[in-house]
Amino acid sequence: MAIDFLYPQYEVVRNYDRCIACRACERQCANEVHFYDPEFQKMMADESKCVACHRCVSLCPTRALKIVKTDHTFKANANWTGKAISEVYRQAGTGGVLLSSMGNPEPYPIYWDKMLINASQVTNPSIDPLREPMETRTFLGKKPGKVERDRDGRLVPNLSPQLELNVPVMFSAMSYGSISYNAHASLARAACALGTYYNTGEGGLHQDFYQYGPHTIVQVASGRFGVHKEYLEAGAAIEIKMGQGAKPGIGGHLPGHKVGPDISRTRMIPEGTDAISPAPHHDIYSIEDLRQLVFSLKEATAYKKPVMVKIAAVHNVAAIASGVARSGADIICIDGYRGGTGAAPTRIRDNVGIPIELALAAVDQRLRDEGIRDQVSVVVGGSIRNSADLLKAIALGADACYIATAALLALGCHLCRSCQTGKCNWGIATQRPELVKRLNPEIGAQRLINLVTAWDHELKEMMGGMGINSIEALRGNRLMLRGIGLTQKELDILGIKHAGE
Amino acid sequence: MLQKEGQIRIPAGCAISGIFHRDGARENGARIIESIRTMHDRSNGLGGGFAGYGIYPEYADYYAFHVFYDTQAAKDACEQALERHFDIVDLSRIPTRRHPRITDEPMIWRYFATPLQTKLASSQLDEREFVSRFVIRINHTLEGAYIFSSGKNMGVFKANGFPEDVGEYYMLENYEAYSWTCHGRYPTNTPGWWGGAHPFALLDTSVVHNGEISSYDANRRFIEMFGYSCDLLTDTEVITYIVDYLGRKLGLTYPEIANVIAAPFWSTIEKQPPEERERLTYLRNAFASLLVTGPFSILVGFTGGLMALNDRLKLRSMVVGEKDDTVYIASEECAVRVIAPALDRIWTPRGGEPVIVRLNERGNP
Amino acid sequence: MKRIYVNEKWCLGCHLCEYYCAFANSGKSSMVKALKDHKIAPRIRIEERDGISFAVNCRHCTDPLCVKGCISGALTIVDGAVQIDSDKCVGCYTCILSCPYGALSTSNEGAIQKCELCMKNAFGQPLCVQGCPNKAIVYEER
Amino acid sequence: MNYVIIGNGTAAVGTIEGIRAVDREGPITVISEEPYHVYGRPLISYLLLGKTTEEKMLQYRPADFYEKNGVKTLLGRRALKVDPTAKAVHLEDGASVPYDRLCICTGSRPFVPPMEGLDAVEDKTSFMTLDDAKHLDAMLGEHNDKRVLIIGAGLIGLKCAEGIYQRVRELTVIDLAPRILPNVLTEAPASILQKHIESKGVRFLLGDSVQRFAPHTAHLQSGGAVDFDVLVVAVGVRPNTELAAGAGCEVERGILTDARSATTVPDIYAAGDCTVSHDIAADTDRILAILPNAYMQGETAGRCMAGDDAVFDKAIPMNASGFMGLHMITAGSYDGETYLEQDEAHYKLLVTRDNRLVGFIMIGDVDRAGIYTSLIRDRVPLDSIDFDLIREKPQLMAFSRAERAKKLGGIHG
Repeated sequence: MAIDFLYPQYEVVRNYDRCIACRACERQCANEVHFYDPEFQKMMADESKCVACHRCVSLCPTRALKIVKTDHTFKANANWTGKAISEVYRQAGTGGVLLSSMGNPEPYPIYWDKMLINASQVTNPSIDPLREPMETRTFLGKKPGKVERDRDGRLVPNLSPQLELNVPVMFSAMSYGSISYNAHASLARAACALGTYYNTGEGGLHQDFYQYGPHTIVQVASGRFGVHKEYLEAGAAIEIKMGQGAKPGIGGHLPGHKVGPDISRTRMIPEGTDAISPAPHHDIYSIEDLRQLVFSLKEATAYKKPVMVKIAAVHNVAAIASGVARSGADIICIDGYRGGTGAAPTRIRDNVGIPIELALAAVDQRLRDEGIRDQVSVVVGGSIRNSADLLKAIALGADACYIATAALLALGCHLCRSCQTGKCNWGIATQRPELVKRLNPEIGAQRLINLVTAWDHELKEMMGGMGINSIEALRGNRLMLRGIGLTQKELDILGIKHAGE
Repeated sequence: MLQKEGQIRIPAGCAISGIFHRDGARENGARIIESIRTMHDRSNGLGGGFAGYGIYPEYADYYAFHVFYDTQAAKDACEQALERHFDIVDLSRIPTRRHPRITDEPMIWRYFATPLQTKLASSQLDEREFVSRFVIRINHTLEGAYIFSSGKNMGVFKANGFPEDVGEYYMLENYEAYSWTCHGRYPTNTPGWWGGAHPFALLDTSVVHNGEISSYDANRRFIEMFGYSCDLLTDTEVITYIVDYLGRKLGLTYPEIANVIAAPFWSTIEKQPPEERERLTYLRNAFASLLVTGPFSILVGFTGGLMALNDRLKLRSMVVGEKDDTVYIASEECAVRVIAPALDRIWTPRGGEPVIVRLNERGNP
Repeated sequence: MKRIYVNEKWCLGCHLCEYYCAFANSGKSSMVKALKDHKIAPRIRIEERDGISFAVNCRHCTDPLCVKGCISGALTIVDGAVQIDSDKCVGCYTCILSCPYGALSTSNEGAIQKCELCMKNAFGQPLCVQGCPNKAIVYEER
Repeated sequence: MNYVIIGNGTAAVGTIEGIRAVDREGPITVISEEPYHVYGRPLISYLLLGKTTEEKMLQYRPADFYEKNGVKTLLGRRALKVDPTAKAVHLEDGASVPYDRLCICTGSRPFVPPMEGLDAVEDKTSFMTLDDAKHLDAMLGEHNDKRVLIIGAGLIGLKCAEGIYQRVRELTVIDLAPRILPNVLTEAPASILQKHIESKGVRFLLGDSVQRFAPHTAHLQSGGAVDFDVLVVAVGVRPNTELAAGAGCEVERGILTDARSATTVPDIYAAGDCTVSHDIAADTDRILAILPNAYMQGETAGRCMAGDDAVFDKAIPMNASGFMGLHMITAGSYDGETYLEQDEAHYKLLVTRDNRLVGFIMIGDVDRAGIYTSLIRDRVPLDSIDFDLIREKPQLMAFSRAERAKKLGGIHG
């Protein structure tokens, strides 16, 4: 065997004073890190296999385990960092594209954390959400911009199809294939209970989940996997995926070993074959083609469902969004560069795209400048980490947010970013039955419900503090935000003042 | 240095009062001044104003522009613009009397005018849209000129000072109106600017407002899509534009406008009979961004009518009194009682529940 | 009555229930003290084979054969739960002979042992249920 | 409804609890010759062994058992006759107890065959009752110096042996049969058990019998002789059927009952060792003098007496016993195809017939034996489970997923 230049990234630290050798760690590690050595009568570990997913740590009944980053180091070099060097070694060893999962982890600015929220004092009362109604119900879809009346002068409900959300949070697209059956079941059940929506992603809709159709957004992406008439009709809305924040400009690839019987059936592809989503839609080479697809889908579903178009936040996102808004889409979804993925080339994930905060601010302002903000709803994702991010997004102009990474975290994901291996110890990003069963949707759904309910509570609390008792009065209300530590250019793009102004 | 209205958004507390004669009977400004004087403590001397409807019967078919000028140059420029677009049938300084507490006055002019037919035709606009665009453009672009009243047979009078002083300053005893509204202002940090005082008006819609709306920027950024420019950054201004947009441009009725800007809570909507539920849901959803939150009590004056409205939580006080055909509305009951001690009825409207009064058959033959 | 139910669909075969059981009934204050360097003799036991696994413990039958057949009166039903008085038990194993679930087992003390829903120990409610990471064991009314 | 029970053993307890499960009110009278609060008969060997005490034994049911169940006891009083026409039980002391429903739980008595010179033996006893145990205890004294001879290597004899083996100088068990536990075990497991018991110092004389007794010596058929200080006669038991027969109940070796524990005489039920049961494993009628059986028959009788519609139709022979640390569990019949696993300490025999498990013997490792018992009792078709797995060890894994969901998941239907 050739020399492996790499030292393991993590160390498994076991407190032998506490270890009772129950072997739960061993049984629960799909990476086969832990094993019992009968000779030493001790648990041992091969840390080179460890991905720091913390399954063992979480299950250890005596807290005997922790995973630490190795302090093994290269000679200090601000330019050739350990990471940079290791990546060269890995590529020199394999000759391959580096693959990663989940969102861009690099230390770029996080604008959410550079915006502060307002509160009422004296001139305007804050509102106590425990005493007064506090409304976060949201409708997504095109607004009519004019009224019509019947002969008796009564208003005619001339709204296009709308999505009604009890909370301004939806679960964004993750395909059955990239995540497990039980992860999908958890999302679907939670969406129903919360009165919001989850998104099939590009993997089609498993037969078992048609029952959740009224809370499902069905996605049509470049691979067109699992798309058929019943599928389109099953959902509450249809989303055309043009791009994804984690990997703008490229397609997707579900390796054949993940395409088991169920996935094969759901995606309508042969078992064991790679499912490759092309980088572009091969019937969309320009905006007028998108318009055709939007209306094709509307035709196919008798204009009963809103059509969403999801794009990645890239440099000229405002102009693209404007084009999308004029293409007949009812809802534009913008995915920031921190958005997650089941697998993406590392270089793309870490270097392509722009922050969602700036993209959102630019898109919202652009649509207003053009007077068409009301013709389309704006949903943003990638990455909304908490209710403050959510509130800031809405104040910047979003109608609602998409969450996916946060949802997976609620399901147990520890962001080890090894989805591409298919050995997710939490039963999320895997198709191996013995791992999939680790995610009991009863628990999963409840945790998602808890998370979103908690965010909704916090959102209401913060809204009440601002004296706002309905979410529509927060939307685009940028006066409620102030920047901190931002340049004038950044403030201008975000359309907010600096703290103290 | 302190920034003035329009450069910065200034929160304010206030007093409002209104008198409306359903039978069209007109009275001069004495009683409305008395009413607002009673609520002296709700103002702090940094703005007061009045709107009177039916005050210019002789020029009823003409737009009455009331304009503040900071400079002669601004006046010249504005008058040039007016002349280019309008046929001016009368122009004059608005009569005022010297008042010890009203100082730093700008030039205050009044023009009765009607759009030039050629200009109007070539603009392909409806007459009122033509006028409103003109007003917005002047206010937005012409430094030192500010058109603060632009309706027909109505006029706004406002200044920096306590409202009762402002009324005396403008000699309102000389004007007779079937509908008066007035406002005393309590801004928190302004040097006081005449244009920032209430009422705020566009065409014949005028708004006086007590409160501070928390939805301001959401409303502003939305309404500005439709040709409005919120130069003053005040709640009153944005509410005026919302009322103008929903009423004049989209054709919603005043009750419907109230259902948009003070939309009932979803929990209330859900309890309605199906048709009403659908109607309210529609209005709330279709015009979601025009929901106004935060405390307010407003009086919206318009030709032939007056609408009083509280925010849906009723975070500001407002009472309505009736005596025969006359309706009184004020922030405090004392401001009604002082001018109409014997009332047929007095009540407190609930949050979000509009009180709309109109001229009856006697007032509107 | 609340009982422990097992859903093998969610059993991961992690065996933690066995360890929590052994700890719960050890009388010790920490799991480490109770179980370090001990071979455990839990009252709930995992059966596993070919990727299938599930926990088995006393079903607390309404019509328990073990209680009926007990020669010493050591097994009784208390508030619906089958309990063992180890002081009375002589270790004849008639209950082992009788139980269709194989849910009673021998203990080091001579008496037999069985799940008593942690009613008699410091926890008061089944620790195996609390320790199950996947709700494969639940304690509920059905 | 007025209930009367004759007898105060496990069957009687079952009857009382059966009645009370249905009828909280009707008076119950228990008539028993033995003067004790109810106790578990099989405990007497454990009493001698020191694993229990008389006090604990008498807590087979709590002290307030009768009171709580509204039972009037006539203890130490003997029933002489049942008059089914007058519906009354006549006692030896002349009293008469009327009944609406009667349950006869008279159990059995030791069978002592006629043996020459037996009367001359002074220190002798049977091994059935608490009094027998106390008597034996008294005879053994406290000096571990007695030589004991037990006649009978059946369950009673061997449990007696276990009870006293640490307290004697010498212990001999003699049986006519060629192996120990002839009614319970086949030859091979009997020999494993025998070796174990012998290793504890017990001497067996099998295939032999006492020809005649001298006061301290048993002269054997084979010609030898055994000297002893104390003699225990544990040859067997005979059901007490006389009362039932006198009442007109049909009686063969024991009282005949149906699956509802009813005798052939209206309103008279019978349960326990005095009855004949239907052994479903061997599909024969026989006396199954075992405690769980007695309880279940009694409970069925009680429920039916109180008007419920209960049936007990799952009787099989079965035994769980330990002998000096070695455990044995057996059930059913040994007639059929056999599967055997055996090593030094363990022995496991499974017997199948017609797609059913009909019997088993486990010695040593008896873990989860009840799963096998349930296969016999429930007559589970073996092709509905994974027999290879169940043969390996008793486990629920052998059942279908759906069956497990019922067993463990509380999912019915």
